[in-house]
Amino acid sequence: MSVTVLLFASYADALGAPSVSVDLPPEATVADVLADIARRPGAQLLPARPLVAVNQRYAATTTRVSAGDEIALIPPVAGG
Amino acid sequence: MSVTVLLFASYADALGAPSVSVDLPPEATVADVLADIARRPGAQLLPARPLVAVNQRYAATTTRVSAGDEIALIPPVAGG
Amino acid sequence: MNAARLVRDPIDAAALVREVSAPSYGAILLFLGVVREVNDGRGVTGIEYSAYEAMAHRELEAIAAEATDRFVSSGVVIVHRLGELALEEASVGIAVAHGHRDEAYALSRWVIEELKRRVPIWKREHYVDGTREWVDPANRLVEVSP
Amino acid sequence: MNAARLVRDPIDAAALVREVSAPSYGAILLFLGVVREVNDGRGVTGIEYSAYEAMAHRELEAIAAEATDRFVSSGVVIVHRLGELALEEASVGIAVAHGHRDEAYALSRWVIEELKRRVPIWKREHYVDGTREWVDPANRLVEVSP
Repeated sequence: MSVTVLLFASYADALGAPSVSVDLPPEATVADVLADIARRPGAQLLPARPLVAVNQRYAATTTRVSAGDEIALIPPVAGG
Repeated sequence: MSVTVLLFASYADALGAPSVSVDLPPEATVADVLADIARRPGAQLLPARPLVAVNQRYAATTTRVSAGDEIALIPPVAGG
Repeated sequence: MNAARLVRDPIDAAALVREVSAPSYGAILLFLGVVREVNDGRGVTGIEYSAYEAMAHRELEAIAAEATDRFVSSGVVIVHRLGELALEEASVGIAVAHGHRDEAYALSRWVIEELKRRVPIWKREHYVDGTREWVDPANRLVEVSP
Repeated sequence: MNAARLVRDPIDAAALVREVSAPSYGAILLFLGVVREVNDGRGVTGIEYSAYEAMAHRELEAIAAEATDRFVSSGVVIVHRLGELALEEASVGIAVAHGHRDEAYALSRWVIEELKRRVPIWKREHYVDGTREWVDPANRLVEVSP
Protein backbone atom coordinates (compact mmCIF):
# COMPACT_ATOMS: atom_id res chain seq x y z
CA MET A 1 0.00 0.00 0.00
CA SER A 2 0.98 3.62 -0.45
CA VAL A 3 0.53 6.45 2.04
CA THR A 4 1.18 10.16 1.82
CA VAL A 5 3.42 11.64 4.50
CA LEU A 6 3.02 15.36 5.21
CA LEU A 7 6.14 17.43 5.84
CA PHE A 8 6.34 20.85 7.45
CA ALA A 9 8.73 23.70 8.12
CA SER A 10 12.39 22.59 8.30
CA TYR A 11 11.49 19.00 7.37
CA ALA A 12 9.76 20.12 4.18
CA ASP A 13 12.83 22.22 3.36
CA ALA A 14 15.15 19.27 4.07
CA LEU A 15 13.30 16.84 1.81
CA GLY A 16 12.40 19.53 -0.71
CA ALA A 17 8.66 18.85 -0.71
CA PRO A 18 5.55 19.42 1.44
CA SER A 19 4.70 15.71 1.25
CA VAL A 20 6.10 12.43 -0.01
CA SER A 21 4.46 9.17 -1.05
CA VAL A 22 5.73 6.08 0.77
CA ASP A 23 5.20 2.44 -0.26
CA LEU A 24 4.61 0.19 2.70
CA PRO A 25 4.12 -3.55 3.27
CA PRO A 26 0.81 -4.71 4.75
CA GLU A 27 0.69 -4.45 8.57
CA ALA A 28 3.19 -1.59 8.47
CA THR A 29 3.94 0.65 11.46
CA VAL A 30 5.23 4.17 11.97
CA ALA A 31 8.73 2.66 12.19
CA ASP A 32 8.42 1.47 8.57
CA VAL A 33 7.44 4.97 7.48
CA LEU A 34 10.47 6.44 9.27
CA ALA A 35 12.80 3.84 7.75
CA ASP A 36 11.64 4.80 4.27
CA ILE A 37 11.98 8.50 4.95
CA ALA A 38 15.50 8.01 6.36
CA ARG A 39 16.72 6.67 3.00
CA ARG A 40 15.67 9.75 1.07
CA PRO A 41 17.96 12.60 -0.03
CA GLY A 42 17.92 15.35 2.62
CA ALA A 43 16.85 13.01 5.43
CA GLN A 44 20.26 13.40 7.06
CA LEU A 45 19.02 16.84 8.18
CA LEU A 46 16.24 15.23 10.24
CA PRO A 47 16.70 13.81 13.74
CA ALA A 48 17.00 10.02 14.06
CA ARG A 49 13.47 9.74 15.44
CA PRO A 50 11.27 12.60 14.36
CA LEU A 51 7.85 12.88 15.96
CA VAL A 52 5.05 11.42 13.89
CA ALA A 53 1.33 12.07 13.89
CA VAL A 54 -1.20 9.58 12.54
CA ASN A 55 -4.61 11.03 11.82
CA GLN A 56 -3.65 14.25 13.61
CA ARG A 57 -2.57 12.58 16.86
CA TYR A 58 0.95 11.97 18.09
CA ALA A 59 1.86 8.32 17.46
CA ALA A 60 4.44 5.83 18.71
CA THR A 61 6.84 4.06 16.35
CA THR A 62 4.82 0.91 16.95
CA THR A 63 1.54 2.50 15.85
CA ARG A 64 -0.03 0.61 12.92
CA VAL A 65 -0.46 2.48 9.66
CA SER A 66 -3.32 1.75 7.27
CA ALA A 67 -4.11 2.89 3.76
CA GLY A 68 -5.90 6.23 3.92
CA ASP A 69 -4.30 7.30 7.21
CA GLU A 70 -3.13 10.91 7.40
CA ILE A 71 0.53 10.70 8.40
CA ALA A 72 2.77 13.65 9.22
CA LEU A 73 6.29 14.24 10.48
CA ILE A 74 6.29 16.90 13.18
CA PRO A 75 9.38 19.12 13.53
CA PRO A 76 10.15 20.58 16.98
CA VAL A 77 7.13 22.79 17.67
CA ALA A 78 7.64 26.52 18.20
CA GLY A 79 4.18 28.01 18.71
CA GLY A 80 3.37 30.77 21.13
CA MET B 1 -2.52 73.56 67.19
CA SER B 2 -5.39 72.21 65.14
CA VAL B 3 -5.16 69.62 62.36
CA THR B 4 -7.75 68.25 59.96
CA VAL B 5 -8.12 64.46 59.88
CA LEU B 6 -9.54 62.95 56.70
CA LEU B 7 -12.01 60.07 57.00
CA PHE B 8 -13.03 57.63 54.28
CA ALA B 9 -15.49 54.86 53.52
CA SER B 10 -16.74 53.04 56.65
CA TYR B 11 -14.82 55.41 58.95
CA ALA B 12 -16.52 58.46 57.44
CA ASP B 13 -19.86 56.70 57.88
CA ALA B 14 -19.02 55.81 61.50
CA LEU B 15 -18.08 59.35 62.52
CA GLY B 16 -20.67 60.94 60.24
CA ALA B 17 -18.26 63.24 58.39
CA PRO B 18 -15.56 63.14 55.70
CA SER B 19 -13.14 64.95 58.02
CA VAL B 20 -12.83 66.19 61.60
CA SER B 21 -10.77 68.92 63.18
CA VAL B 22 -8.57 67.83 66.09
CA ASP B 23 -6.88 70.07 68.67
CA LEU B 24 -3.43 68.85 69.61
CA PRO B 25 -0.72 69.90 72.07
CA PRO B 26 2.65 70.96 70.62
CA GLU B 27 4.98 68.00 69.85
CA ALA B 28 1.95 65.78 69.28
CA THR B 29 2.15 62.36 67.63
CA VAL B 30 -0.23 60.13 65.69
CA ALA B 31 -1.14 58.49 69.02
CA ASP B 32 -2.56 61.82 70.23
CA VAL B 33 -4.68 62.07 67.10
CA LEU B 34 -6.01 58.55 67.63
CA ALA B 35 -6.77 59.25 71.30
CA ASP B 36 -8.87 62.26 70.31
CA ILE B 37 -10.71 60.35 67.60
CA ALA B 38 -11.45 57.48 69.99
CA ARG B 39 -13.46 59.80 72.26
CA ARG B 40 -15.84 60.89 69.51
CA PRO B 41 -19.36 59.53 68.92
CA GLY B 42 -19.23 56.64 66.44
CA ALA B 43 -15.59 55.83 67.16
CA GLN B 44 -16.62 52.57 68.79
CA LEU B 45 -17.16 51.29 65.22
CA LEU B 46 -13.47 51.77 64.44
CA PRO B 47 -10.72 49.29 65.31
CA ALA B 48 -8.55 50.09 68.33
CA ARG B 49 -5.62 51.08 66.14
CA PRO B 50 -6.74 52.23 62.73
CA LEU B 51 -4.04 52.80 60.14
CA VAL B 52 -3.00 56.42 59.78
CA ALA B 53 -1.35 58.28 56.93
CA VAL B 54 0.56 61.52 57.43
CA ASN B 55 1.16 63.52 54.28
CA GLN B 56 -0.06 60.58 52.17
CA ARG B 57 2.32 58.03 53.69
CA TYR B 58 1.53 55.29 56.20
CA ALA B 59 2.70 56.44 59.62
CA ALA B 60 3.50 54.86 62.99
CA THR B 61 1.72 55.91 66.18
CA THR B 62 4.98 57.58 67.22
CA THR B 63 5.16 59.74 64.10
CA ARG B 64 5.23 63.45 64.95
CA VAL B 65 2.37 65.59 63.72
CA SER B 66 2.84 69.25 62.79
CA ALA B 67 0.43 72.03 61.90
CA GLY B 68 -0.37 71.82 58.20
CA ASP B 69 0.20 68.05 57.95
CA GLU B 70 -2.34 66.12 55.92
CA ILE B 71 -3.59 63.38 58.27
CA ALA B 72 -5.95 60.55 57.29
CA LEU B 73 -7.40 57.45 58.89
CA ILE B 74 -7.19 54.52 56.46
CA PRO B 75 -9.90 51.81 56.69
CA PRO B 76 -8.96 48.28 55.57
CA VAL B 77 -8.15 48.74 51.89
CA ALA B 78 -10.17 46.85 49.28
CA GLY B 79 -8.81 47.90 45.90
CA GLY B 80 -8.42 45.61 42.92
CA MET C 1 8.31 52.50 31.28
CA ASN C 2 5.72 52.68 34.01
CA ALA C 3 2.51 54.62 34.59
CA ALA C 4 -0.41 54.60 37.02
CA ARG C 5 -3.78 56.32 36.91
CA LEU C 6 -7.11 56.60 38.68
CA VAL C 7 -9.97 56.88 36.20
CA ARG C 8 -13.75 57.23 36.22
CA ASP C 9 -14.45 55.97 32.71
CA PRO C 10 -14.44 52.30 31.64
CA ILE C 11 -10.99 50.70 31.35
CA ASP C 12 -9.95 50.14 27.72
CA ALA C 13 -8.13 46.79 27.56
CA ALA C 14 -6.72 47.31 24.07
CA ALA C 15 -5.40 50.77 24.95
CA LEU C 16 -3.55 49.38 27.99
CA VAL C 17 -1.93 46.71 25.84
CA ARG C 18 -0.88 49.29 23.27
CA GLU C 19 0.48 51.59 25.95
CA VAL C 20 2.74 48.93 27.49
CA SER C 21 3.96 47.55 24.13
CA ALA C 22 7.49 48.03 22.85
CA PRO C 23 9.71 46.08 20.41
CA SER C 24 11.87 44.72 23.24
CA TYR C 25 9.01 42.76 24.86
CA GLY C 26 8.09 39.19 23.99
CA ALA C 27 5.28 38.73 26.52
CA ILE C 28 2.44 41.02 27.55
CA LEU C 29 0.04 40.16 30.34
CA LEU C 30 -3.14 42.07 31.10
CA PHE C 31 -4.90 41.44 34.40
CA LEU C 32 -8.44 42.71 34.84
CA GLY C 33 -10.30 42.59 38.12
CA VAL C 34 -14.01 42.59 37.31
CA VAL C 35 -17.26 42.93 39.23
CA ARG C 36 -18.82 39.52 39.71
CA GLU C 37 -22.40 38.67 40.47
CA VAL C 38 -21.67 36.80 43.69
CA ASN C 39 -19.32 37.52 46.60
CA ASP C 40 -19.23 35.35 49.72
CA GLY C 41 -22.51 33.82 48.65
CA ARG C 42 -24.39 37.11 48.35
CA GLY C 43 -25.87 38.33 45.07
CA VAL C 44 -24.14 41.51 43.94
CA THR C 45 -25.66 44.06 41.56
CA GLY C 46 -22.77 46.53 41.44
CA ILE C 47 -19.82 47.99 43.32
CA GLU C 48 -18.96 51.55 44.23
CA TYR C 49 -15.23 52.29 44.47
CA SER C 50 -13.85 55.28 46.33
CA ALA C 51 -10.33 56.30 47.29
CA TYR C 52 -8.13 58.67 49.20
CA GLU C 53 -7.29 59.85 45.72
CA ALA C 54 -4.05 61.76 46.22
CA MET C 55 -2.50 58.98 48.29
CA ALA C 56 -3.92 56.17 46.13
CA HIS C 57 -2.41 57.75 43.04
CA ARG C 58 0.91 58.15 44.81
CA GLU C 59 0.88 54.50 45.97
CA LEU C 60 -0.06 53.24 42.50
CA GLU C 61 2.81 55.20 40.99
CA ALA C 62 5.17 53.87 43.66
CA ILE C 63 4.10 50.28 42.94
CA ALA C 64 4.58 50.76 39.18
CA ALA C 65 8.04 52.24 39.76
CA GLU C 66 9.06 49.53 42.24
CA ALA C 67 7.84 46.87 39.80
CA THR C 68 10.01 48.13 36.94
CA ASP C 69 12.96 48.36 39.37
CA ARG C 70 12.48 44.76 40.52
CA PHE C 71 12.05 43.40 37.01
CA VAL C 72 14.68 45.01 34.82
CA SER C 73 13.61 46.02 31.28
CA SER C 74 9.91 45.73 31.95
CA GLY C 75 6.86 47.87 31.33
CA VAL C 76 3.99 48.40 33.76
CA VAL C 77 0.74 50.35 33.43
CA ILE C 78 -1.77 50.30 36.29
CA VAL C 79 -5.26 51.79 36.01
CA HIS C 80 -7.83 51.70 38.80
CA ARG C 81 -11.37 52.83 38.25
CA LEU C 82 -13.47 54.76 40.79
CA GLY C 83 -17.20 55.36 40.98
CA GLU C 84 -20.17 53.08 40.33
CA LEU C 85 -19.38 49.87 38.42
CA ALA C 86 -21.86 47.40 36.95
CA LEU C 87 -21.40 43.62 36.70
CA GLU C 88 -18.61 42.53 34.34
CA GLU C 89 -16.98 45.97 34.40
CA ALA C 90 -13.28 46.11 35.23
CA SER C 91 -12.25 47.87 38.43
CA VAL C 92 -8.54 47.45 37.84
CA GLY C 93 -6.38 46.87 34.77
CA ILE C 94 -2.70 45.96 35.05
CA ALA C 95 -0.72 45.63 31.83
CA VAL C 96 2.84 44.36 32.13
CA ALA C 97 5.43 43.52 29.50
CA HIS C 98 8.79 41.78 29.58
CA GLY C 99 11.16 40.02 27.23
CA HIS C 100 10.05 36.67 28.62
CA ARG C 101 6.85 35.23 30.02
CA ASP C 102 8.22 33.93 33.34
CA GLU C 103 8.99 37.46 34.40
CA ALA C 104 5.74 38.84 32.96
CA TYR C 105 3.65 36.48 35.11
CA ALA C 106 5.71 37.18 38.26
CA LEU C 107 5.53 40.91 37.63
CA SER C 108 1.77 40.94 37.06
CA ARG C 109 1.18 38.95 40.22
CA TRP C 110 3.47 41.15 42.28
CA VAL C 111 1.66 44.31 41.18
CA ILE C 112 -1.87 43.09 41.96
CA GLU C 113 -0.83 41.76 45.40
CA GLU C 114 0.88 45.05 46.30
CA LEU C 115 -2.10 47.02 45.06
CA LYS C 116 -4.48 45.00 47.23
CA ARG C 117 -2.17 45.31 50.23
CA ARG C 118 -1.51 49.02 50.35
CA VAL C 119 -3.46 51.29 48.00
CA PRO C 120 -6.15 53.27 49.89
CA ILE C 121 -9.15 52.32 47.79
CA TRP C 122 -12.43 51.02 49.21
CA LYS C 123 -15.44 49.33 47.77
CA ARG C 124 -19.07 49.20 48.80
CA GLU C 125 -21.01 46.30 47.34
CA HIS C 126 -24.63 46.69 46.37
CA TYR C 127 -26.66 43.53 46.95
CA VAL C 128 -29.75 42.13 45.27
CA ASP C 129 -31.74 42.76 48.48
CA GLY C 130 -31.06 46.51 48.14
CA THR C 131 -28.51 46.72 50.97
CA ARG C 132 -24.98 48.11 50.65
CA GLU C 133 -21.87 47.22 52.60
CA TRP C 134 -18.26 48.29 52.76
CA VAL C 135 -16.03 45.31 52.02
CA ASP C 136 -13.20 44.35 54.33
CA PRO C 137 -11.24 41.73 52.32
CA ALA C 138 -9.44 40.49 55.44
CA ASN C 139 -12.79 40.03 57.21
CA ARG C 140 -11.25 41.66 60.23
CA LEU C 141 -13.68 41.96 63.06
CA VAL C 142 -14.39 45.56 63.83
CA GLU C 143 -12.85 45.99 67.26
CA VAL C 144 -14.25 48.36 69.85
CA SER C 145 -11.78 51.09 70.71
CA PRO C 146 -10.76 51.18 74.39
CA MET D 1 -16.84 28.12 27.95
CA ASN D 2 -13.82 27.45 25.83
CA ALA D 3 -12.80 28.17 22.25
CA ALA D 4 -9.68 27.96 20.08
CA ARG D 5 -8.89 29.37 16.66
CA LEU D 6 -6.10 29.80 14.12
CA VAL D 7 -6.28 33.21 12.46
CA ARG D 8 -4.41 35.19 9.82
CA ASP D 9 -5.53 38.66 10.84
CA PRO D 10 -4.17 40.64 13.80
CA ILE D 11 -5.32 39.47 17.22
CA ASP D 12 -7.86 41.82 18.82
CA ALA D 13 -7.07 42.01 22.55
CA ALA D 14 -10.33 43.72 23.51
CA ALA D 15 -12.42 41.21 21.57
CA LEU D 16 -10.75 38.29 23.38
CA VAL D 17 -11.48 39.89 26.74
CA ARG D 18 -15.12 40.45 25.77
CA GLU D 19 -15.44 36.90 24.50
CA VAL D 20 -14.23 35.31 27.74
CA SER D 21 -16.22 37.64 30.04
CA ALA D 22 -19.22 36.50 32.06
CA PRO D 23 -20.87 37.74 35.29
CA SER D 24 -19.49 34.81 37.30
CA TYR D 25 -15.85 35.79 36.78
CA GLY D 26 -13.88 38.11 39.05
CA ALA D 27 -10.51 37.88 37.28
CA ILE D 28 -9.61 37.96 33.60
CA LEU D 29 -6.08 37.43 32.37
CA LEU D 30 -4.95 38.02 28.81
CA PHE D 31 -1.57 36.67 27.73
CA LEU D 32 -0.08 37.92 24.47
CA GLY D 33 3.07 36.48 22.94
CA VAL D 34 4.56 39.18 20.73
CA VAL D 35 7.35 39.42 18.16
CA ARG D 36 10.40 41.01 19.72
CA GLU D 37 13.30 42.70 18.01
CA VAL D 38 15.98 40.43 19.46
CA ASN D 39 16.12 36.66 19.98
CA ASP D 40 19.22 34.90 21.30
CA GLY D 41 21.20 38.04 20.56
CA ARG D 42 20.19 38.27 16.89
CA GLY D 43 18.27 41.22 15.46
CA VAL D 44 14.83 40.10 14.28
CA THR D 45 12.74 41.97 11.68
CA GLY D 46 9.72 39.66 11.63
CA ILE D 47 8.49 36.09 12.09
CA GLU D 48 6.61 33.79 9.77
CA TYR D 49 4.33 31.28 11.51
CA SER D 50 3.08 28.13 9.84
CA ALA D 51 1.21 25.10 11.13
CA TYR D 52 -0.10 21.66 10.43
CA GLU D 53 -3.40 23.47 10.52
CA ALA D 54 -5.91 20.66 11.04
CA MET D 55 -3.89 19.11 13.86
CA ALA D 56 -2.92 22.45 15.41
CA HIS D 57 -6.56 23.45 15.59
CA ARG D 58 -7.48 20.11 17.11
CA GLU D 59 -4.70 20.41 19.72
CA LEU D 60 -5.65 24.00 20.59
CA GLU D 61 -9.27 22.91 21.09
CA ALA D 62 -8.12 19.99 23.23
CA ILE D 63 -6.00 22.29 25.41
CA ALA D 64 -8.88 24.73 25.86
CA ALA D 65 -11.23 21.89 26.83
CA GLU D 66 -8.70 20.29 29.20
CA ALA D 67 -8.10 23.69 30.80
CA THR D 68 -11.78 24.26 31.60
CA ASP D 69 -11.96 20.68 32.94
CA ARG D 70 -8.98 21.21 35.23
CA PHE D 71 -10.21 24.58 36.49
CA VAL D 72 -13.90 24.26 37.22
CA SER D 73 -16.09 27.25 36.28
CA SER D 74 -13.52 28.90 34.09
CA GLY D 75 -13.45 30.40 30.60
CA VAL D 76 -10.65 29.97 28.06
CA VAL D 77 -10.18 31.42 24.58
CA ILE D 78 -7.01 30.64 22.63
CA VAL D 79 -6.12 32.33 19.34
CA HIS D 80 -2.92 31.67 17.41
CA ARG D 81 -1.98 33.71 14.40
CA LEU D 82 -0.32 32.32 11.25
CA GLY D 83 1.50 34.08 8.41
CA GLU D 84 3.96 36.96 8.40
CA LEU D 85 4.13 39.01 11.61
CA ALA D 86 5.91 42.30 12.17
CA LEU D 87 7.62 43.43 15.36
CA GLU D 88 5.22 44.03 18.29
CA GLU D 89 2.46 41.99 16.66
CA ALA D 90 0.90 39.22 18.77
CA SER D 91 1.38 35.63 17.62
CA VAL D 92 -0.78 34.16 20.36
CA GLY D 93 -3.54 35.47 22.59
CA ILE D 94 -4.86 33.50 25.56
CA ALA D 95 -7.78 34.97 27.50
CA VAL D 96 -8.81 33.15 30.67
CA ALA D 97 -11.40 33.97 33.30
CA HIS D 98 -12.21 32.60 36.73
CA GLY D 99 -13.99 33.64 39.89
CA HIS D 100 -10.63 34.26 41.57
CA ARG D 101 -7.21 35.44 40.47
CA ASP D 102 -5.13 32.55 41.87
CA GLU D 103 -6.85 30.18 39.50
CA ALA D 104 -6.79 32.65 36.60
CA TYR D 105 -2.99 32.93 36.80
CA ALA D 106 -2.51 29.16 37.11
CA LEU D 107 -4.89 28.54 34.23
CA SER D 108 -3.23 31.05 31.92
CA ARG D 109 0.19 29.62 32.63
CA TRP D 110 -0.97 26.04 32.10
CA VAL D 111 -2.45 26.89 28.70
CA ILE D 112 0.63 28.66 27.31
CA GLU D 113 2.97 25.88 28.50
CA GLU D 114 0.79 23.18 26.93
CA LEU D 115 0.51 25.17 23.73
CA LYS D 116 4.29 25.49 23.47
CA ARG D 117 4.76 21.80 24.27
CA ARG D 118 2.40 20.16 21.82
CA VAL D 119 0.71 22.32 19.18
CA PRO D 120 2.26 21.75 15.72
CA ILE D 121 3.11 25.34 14.85
CA TRP D 122 6.49 26.50 13.58
CA LYS D 123 8.16 29.83 13.20
CA ARG D 124 10.85 31.10 10.88
CA GLU D 125 12.60 34.22 12.09
CA HIS D 126 13.76 36.87 9.63
CA TYR D 127 16.98 38.57 10.71
CA VAL D 128 18.38 42.02 10.09
CA ASP D 129 21.12 40.49 7.91
CA GLY D 130 18.46 39.17 5.51
CA THR D 131 18.72 35.50 6.55
CA ARG D 132 15.84 33.33 7.76
CA GLU D 133 15.86 30.39 10.12
CA TRP D 134 13.41 27.90 11.56
CA VAL D 135 13.39 28.18 15.33
CA ASP D 136 13.85 25.13 17.53
CA PRO D 137 12.96 26.40 21.03
CA ALA D 138 14.65 23.42 22.69
CA ASN D 139 17.82 24.13 20.71
CA ARG D 140 18.01 20.45 20.00
CA LEU D 141 20.96 19.57 17.82
CA VAL D 142 19.81 18.20 14.52
CA GLU D 143 20.91 14.58 14.67
CA VAL D 144 21.98 12.64 11.60
CA SER D 145 19.69 9.72 10.95
CA PRO D 146 21.44 6.31 10.99
